[in-house]
Amino acid sequence: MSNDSERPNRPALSLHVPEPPARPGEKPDFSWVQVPAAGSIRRPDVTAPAQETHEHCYSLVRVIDEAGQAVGPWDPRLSPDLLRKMLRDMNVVRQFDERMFRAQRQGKTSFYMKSKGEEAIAVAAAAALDFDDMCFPTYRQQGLLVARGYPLVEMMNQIYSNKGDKLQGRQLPIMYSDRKHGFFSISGNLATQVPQAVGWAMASAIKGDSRIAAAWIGDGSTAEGDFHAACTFAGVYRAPVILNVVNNQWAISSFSGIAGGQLTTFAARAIGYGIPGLRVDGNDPLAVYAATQWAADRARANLGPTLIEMFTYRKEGHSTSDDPTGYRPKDEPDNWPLGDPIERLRQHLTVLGEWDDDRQAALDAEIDGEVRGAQKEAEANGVLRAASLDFPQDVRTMFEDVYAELPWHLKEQQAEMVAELEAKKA
Amino acid sequence: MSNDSERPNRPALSLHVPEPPARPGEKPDFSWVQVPAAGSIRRPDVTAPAQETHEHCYSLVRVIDEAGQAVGPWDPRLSPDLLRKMLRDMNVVRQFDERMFRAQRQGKTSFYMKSKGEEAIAVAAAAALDFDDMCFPTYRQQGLLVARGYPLVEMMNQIYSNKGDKLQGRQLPIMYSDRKHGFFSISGNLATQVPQAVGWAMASAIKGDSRIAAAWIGDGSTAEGDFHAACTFAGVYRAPVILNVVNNQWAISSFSGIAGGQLTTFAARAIGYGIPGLRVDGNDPLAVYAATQWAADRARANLGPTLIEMFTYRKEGHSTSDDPTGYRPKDEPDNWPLGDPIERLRQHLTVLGEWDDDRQAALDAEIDGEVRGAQKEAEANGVLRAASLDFPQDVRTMFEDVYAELPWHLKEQQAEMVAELEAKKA
Amino acid sequence: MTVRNMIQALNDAHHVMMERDDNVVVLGEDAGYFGGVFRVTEHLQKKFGTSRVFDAPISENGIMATAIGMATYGLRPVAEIQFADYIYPGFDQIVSEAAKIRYRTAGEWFVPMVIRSPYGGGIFGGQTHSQSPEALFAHVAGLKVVIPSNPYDAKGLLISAIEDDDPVVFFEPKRIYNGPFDGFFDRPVTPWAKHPDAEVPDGYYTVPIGKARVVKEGPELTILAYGTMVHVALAAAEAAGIDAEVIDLRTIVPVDIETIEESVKKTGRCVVVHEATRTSGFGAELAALVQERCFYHLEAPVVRATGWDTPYPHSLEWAYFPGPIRLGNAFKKALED
Amino acid sequence: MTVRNMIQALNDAHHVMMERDDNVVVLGEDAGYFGGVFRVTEHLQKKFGTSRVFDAPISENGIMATAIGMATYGLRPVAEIQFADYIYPGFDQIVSEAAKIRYRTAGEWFVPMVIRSPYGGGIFGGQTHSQSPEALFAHVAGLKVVIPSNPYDAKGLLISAIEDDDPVVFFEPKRIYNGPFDGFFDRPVTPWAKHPDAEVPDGYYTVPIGKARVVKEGPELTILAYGTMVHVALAAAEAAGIDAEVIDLRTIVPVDIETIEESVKKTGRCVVVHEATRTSGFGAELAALVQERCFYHLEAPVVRATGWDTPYPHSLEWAYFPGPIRLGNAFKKALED
Ligand SMILES: Cc1ncc(C[n+]2csc(CCOP(=O)(O)OP(=O)(O)O)c2C)c(N)n1
Ligand SMILES: Cc1ncc(C[n+]2csc(CCOP(=O)(O)OP(=O)(O)O)c2C)c(N)n1
Ligand SMILES: [Mg+2]
Ligand SMILES: [Mg+2]
Repeated sequence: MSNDSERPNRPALSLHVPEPPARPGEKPDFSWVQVPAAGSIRRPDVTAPAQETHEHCYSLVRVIDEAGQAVGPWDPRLSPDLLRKMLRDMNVVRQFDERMFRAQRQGKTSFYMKSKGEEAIAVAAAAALDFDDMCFPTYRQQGLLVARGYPLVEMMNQIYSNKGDKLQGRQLPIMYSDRKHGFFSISGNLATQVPQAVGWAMASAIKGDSRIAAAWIGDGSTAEGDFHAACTFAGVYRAPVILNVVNNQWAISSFSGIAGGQLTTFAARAIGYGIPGLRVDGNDPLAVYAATQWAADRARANLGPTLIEMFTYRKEGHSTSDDPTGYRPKDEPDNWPLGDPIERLRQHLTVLGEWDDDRQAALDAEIDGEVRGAQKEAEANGVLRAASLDFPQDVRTMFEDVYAELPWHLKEQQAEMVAELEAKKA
Repeated sequence: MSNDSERPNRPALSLHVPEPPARPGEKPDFSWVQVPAAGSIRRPDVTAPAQETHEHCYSLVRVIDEAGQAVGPWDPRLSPDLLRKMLRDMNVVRQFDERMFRAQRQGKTSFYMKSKGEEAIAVAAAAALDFDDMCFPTYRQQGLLVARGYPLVEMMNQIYSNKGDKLQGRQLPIMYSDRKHGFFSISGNLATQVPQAVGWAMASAIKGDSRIAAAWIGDGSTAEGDFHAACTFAGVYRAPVILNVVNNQWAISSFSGIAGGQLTTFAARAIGYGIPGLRVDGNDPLAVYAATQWAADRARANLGPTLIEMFTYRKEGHSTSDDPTGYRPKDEPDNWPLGDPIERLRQHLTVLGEWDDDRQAALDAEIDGEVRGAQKEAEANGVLRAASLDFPQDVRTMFEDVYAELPWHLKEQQAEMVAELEAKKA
Repeated sequence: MTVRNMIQALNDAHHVMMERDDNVVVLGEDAGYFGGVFRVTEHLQKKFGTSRVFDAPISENGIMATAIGMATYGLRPVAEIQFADYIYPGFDQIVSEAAKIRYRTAGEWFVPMVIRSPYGGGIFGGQTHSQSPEALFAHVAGLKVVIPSNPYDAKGLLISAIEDDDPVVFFEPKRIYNGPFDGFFDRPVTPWAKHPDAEVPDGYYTVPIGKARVVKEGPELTILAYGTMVHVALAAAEAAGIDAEVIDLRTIVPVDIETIEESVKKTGRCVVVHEATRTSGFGAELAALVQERCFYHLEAPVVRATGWDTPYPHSLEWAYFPGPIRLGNAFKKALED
Repeated sequence: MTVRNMIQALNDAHHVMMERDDNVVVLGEDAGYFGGVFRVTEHLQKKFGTSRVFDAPISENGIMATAIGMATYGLRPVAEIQFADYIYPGFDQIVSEAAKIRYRTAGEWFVPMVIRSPYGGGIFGGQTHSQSPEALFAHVAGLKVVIPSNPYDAKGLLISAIEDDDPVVFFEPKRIYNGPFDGFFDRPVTPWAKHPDAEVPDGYYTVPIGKARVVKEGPELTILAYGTMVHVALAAAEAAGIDAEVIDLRTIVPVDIETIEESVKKTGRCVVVHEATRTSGFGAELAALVQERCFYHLEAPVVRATGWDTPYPHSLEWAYFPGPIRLGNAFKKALED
């Protein structure tokens, strides 16, 4: 090693470290975001080869135009009822997030993560998938559970790790799991779920089943090796799976450029693997629906995986542990050029004559009641108490489910623990 | 889970497992290989953006045409002396491989790996790189060492793990390492060297050095997460590194389709990362040279990484432990449509009037003498003896270099071992 | 009953289980068409088809992850890692996922998968074809770790592992695939054919996970071993003229503490043997357990005879390997005082 | 001399070393502009520039691999893994590469890198923000493993680690970043300001790797601990009214065997404490070593007080955590007979 070697004819190198367009104190800058007109990109046949989606990897599938009209070949032509359900689900998610965020601030639990601005990505996908298609989510797709009708009170029980928590208080808040609702256990370890989804989809194919899988991963997490494994295996075995990259521009304090987002789109990763890719306006619920449906149709027809970049923006801090004003302009969220998914669907329904302010107000109130009611019910099961021996779960449960059956050493430890607790309480 | 769920309207899925075009007993089939005419693809300026190489990811950079002429914009216009050096180096590698393979068969060592048919990939790259550019090879780039003038006897000492082995007999044969010749220690763990090369290149940039790095990886190994990390980090930090994917069609018994090679080219991975990519006829030494030079020029100009797929064919078994007739047609190697790199360079030099059969015969004899001489010299240092306590190395060396200094427990173990050996010999 | 070496016995276990249970699938690098570099999965693809037996990309991470996904679906994947030395790229999926999914979902999902991998040294494989990383998995709650030492056990334990509803790391001592190597590298190895444990029943049978086997009874000293080292221990004890009790653990998690305790309480002396590096190896756990539970019966410290705390060197293979002399020294130490 | 908490002390170590040595560079997820989620690398980027302190993609594998590449070039990278629970994707590069490059090149290349990572529980982080995986690294020859328990040591040990020519895994017990938590979760934690070890010298100094510290002398019992558990051990011994000798190991590989032996030979009794799961944890190695070397001085078995063999549960955090009662029971056991 040396930089003093004799190389007079060679210029000095330097390291490039990507920087976001604006830091705190600077003016938000989204001039780099190209927004193609809604309806402007064609919709290939689902049987089309991967190459026919190359242009889709650099554009944006958009359906709802500035005037609130659904336009172009990707318009999924949904019934007003379904649109209203989606609007409702997104509103539930947003109110739920607000309340649980506040509950954490009130010391009722240890942690919370919102999905504000990204509600369409889960809710519209759930609408486009079959109920028994299997979802492998990250921590920002709580909308899947809401849309599939999982009880809010169950979600809250989990968040509070209380005695109603079906996960026995074992998981960090928001790491839901529910088999019946096709919602795979969220892992704290980023990206691990994506190749698992591929494996699940392969299993479905092996068994001649008809169910497909869908996975979600954040922009930042695409850098993990798991993402590469997922794309490789999904392509090679033509797994019936939808791989969603939720590009919300940030990974905690790192902007998407640290994951390679300044070099090309995340959808373009698909080109590298020879699988179809779509880049979608993630704040346009109809576009999300349409892209998911297209990918699902491909998967169901045994045509293999699709990679979808959901282009969106994380409106709030990463989690309750994070203050985003430390690394991005305070008003950056307000400047996101693709609007808010709830507002956009609301506008669309309004333009269709299927919605109005009164109905929205009524909905808001109804949801408020529901969420409050659920919270009350959940809190009756207890909230997290960080400095107490009055555990919500029997300590014996701590040793269960490590294995199907308790081996001797866990039995011994269980007995020790029971004794310890008795001593502690004494 | 179930395939008996009620989904009458959904067709049954099935798993796709890629199959090579021909298996043992079948006729070799390379009809899928598209061979564009030599000289047919343009050479972008090194400052061109990555997109300008998209077409290069699906074509093949080729320079030497069927008649042996160097044609087109990628012709590196090398001097006859350099061409002859490359021809010589490739011939040395081939003869060296033959001899060492035989030595393994004679029980003189435990293992060997040939690079037959792939000699140009290392030799021409070495010619195009500066001597002090740093190489992170796999086990099939022994040509780098040969081309950079590393003594054959040193290589053989390593292969024999004998008392002349500078690696103290610690490594499996062919896992060379030589810092002076810019040849990084080969790892048994596939793909690990590629992101390391990126890190080395980043360090060079951090220090304002001018040396660049080059890495090689097999087609099969691109599936490892390390490859993804390498491409991601190289792109993000614009690391001055060349990432070579040596697509020799096989990974032990698995054809390149198991790594995704039927979906698209390996060069196209570059598109997914937004970095320039080239697909190169790896059996055309001038094409390898030209592509390496282009990528090196980019790296030196602080323009970042290039991914190059070297399209070639593994003519022999994976290693001395492998018999390829178990999984591919016996005569597949003879049907490879892109010829043999040594023959092609020889033809080119002959067409130029710079080579003839007599010179080749003389060269062959000269190399034969050299390789034999080196072998004799190396064997004077001993060969691997698998069932002997008469170790080539002092057993005390076994405990050295685990750390810079021996901690107490290794000192104790060292003493124990010395005593053990004395007991054994007694 | 057929005489089988370990490879044949393991192959047979696959055949038996794939026939019995449609949900058993096999994947791994070179494991499909070719049947694996050690041929443990030979003929399976031909018999059961490519959608149940297939080659995988060279991504141990992807192999583990997709197998986990398959297992959560309801399959019972048997995934081969070509050499244990190459299991690390898949480590996160094993440790963070396979081992924890049952726990974190309170049993809603579980991962009935087997991770098979040839392991251990003795074949001049150098530092990346010789490792014994069992301790790394033993430390991870949620995994079971099984290591057979002979064809009979190999088949019976693999069948148990496939039927087990938890993830099982199944290490196959490659040095004894073809014969019970006893550490005397300078003598010819007897093939399995001459060994009673190569009498392998045809069809289905199990050897339970978590049960050790007393291979040889003896009053003087308890030797705890597994895999290749069982044979080395037997031979070394014989060579040293010690009437030892040799216990083949077969499973290291959960370890068969009863058999261990009973033996050590009888002999009062214990040597723990493994090929892996010593520091924080599984021998440490065994020594800790034995002294915790049999302290007042112990007449000497528990002694460890293991590989050294270095990578596995190529030319010095037989200096690294804990052979009869190292074991003999350990026996002597344990019998002192 | 300035009063510093552990975060400040660690941050200071970076400042000192980056000023002294141009080759020290820092990378990690959120470690650049933001200064790390625990702010250990705060202000460094501003001071030393983006090419010496930078954010990394979310790829622990890539972080390890590129840091290794940098180290072989001649830099001294300090790479942050955001939580120890996320180190596994980088496990292969650490175990197969960082740990072995010096050995396999016979010293031609070496890897002077530091892998820093917040570790351990006590912050209601659930199973993926609470783990203590030190034993997994202790088993890998070629790695050093360091775990500080206070600001003074944190700075001095980190400086030693950066200067060390071998790869050092440096685990920072996050529970004591802000104060010496003693396991009494129901009492307020005193901040570091009130603790003598928070008096941290300005500028350069080192605490040597491989040297333990006798935190408290005592004749009755030797307690071996590191990280958070040092404080818990002290408090638990006090609560139990035992005049114990408490040893803060500070480094677990290479462990300071002399200090351990000397103490146990004096007290004749030993309790080993860690937060990690018990089976095959580093406590097993300590118990094995102690009984091997001090057998004839031991009056009772070496007792382990550890986390349970389960993942770290969220709501039952204080039932998992080896707190004063568990330790007290262990002390009692070790003092029996
Ligand atoms: C393997 C792993 N590494 C690091 C972390 C810590 N971490 C949690 S969330 C996060 C950022 C993820 O960003 P992104 O993937 O973009 O998802 P988003 O939060 O934006 O939805 C990080 C680094 C983790 N949980 N797992
Ligand atoms: C991490 C890891 N996994 C598996 C192996 C076993 N292995 C050695 S070479 C090889 C095939 C590599 O194929 P490819 O990358 O195409 O390189 P080639 O041998 O064709 O040059 C395999 C699977 C290994 N050495 N390392
Ligand atoms: Mg994000
Ligand atoms: Mg290959």
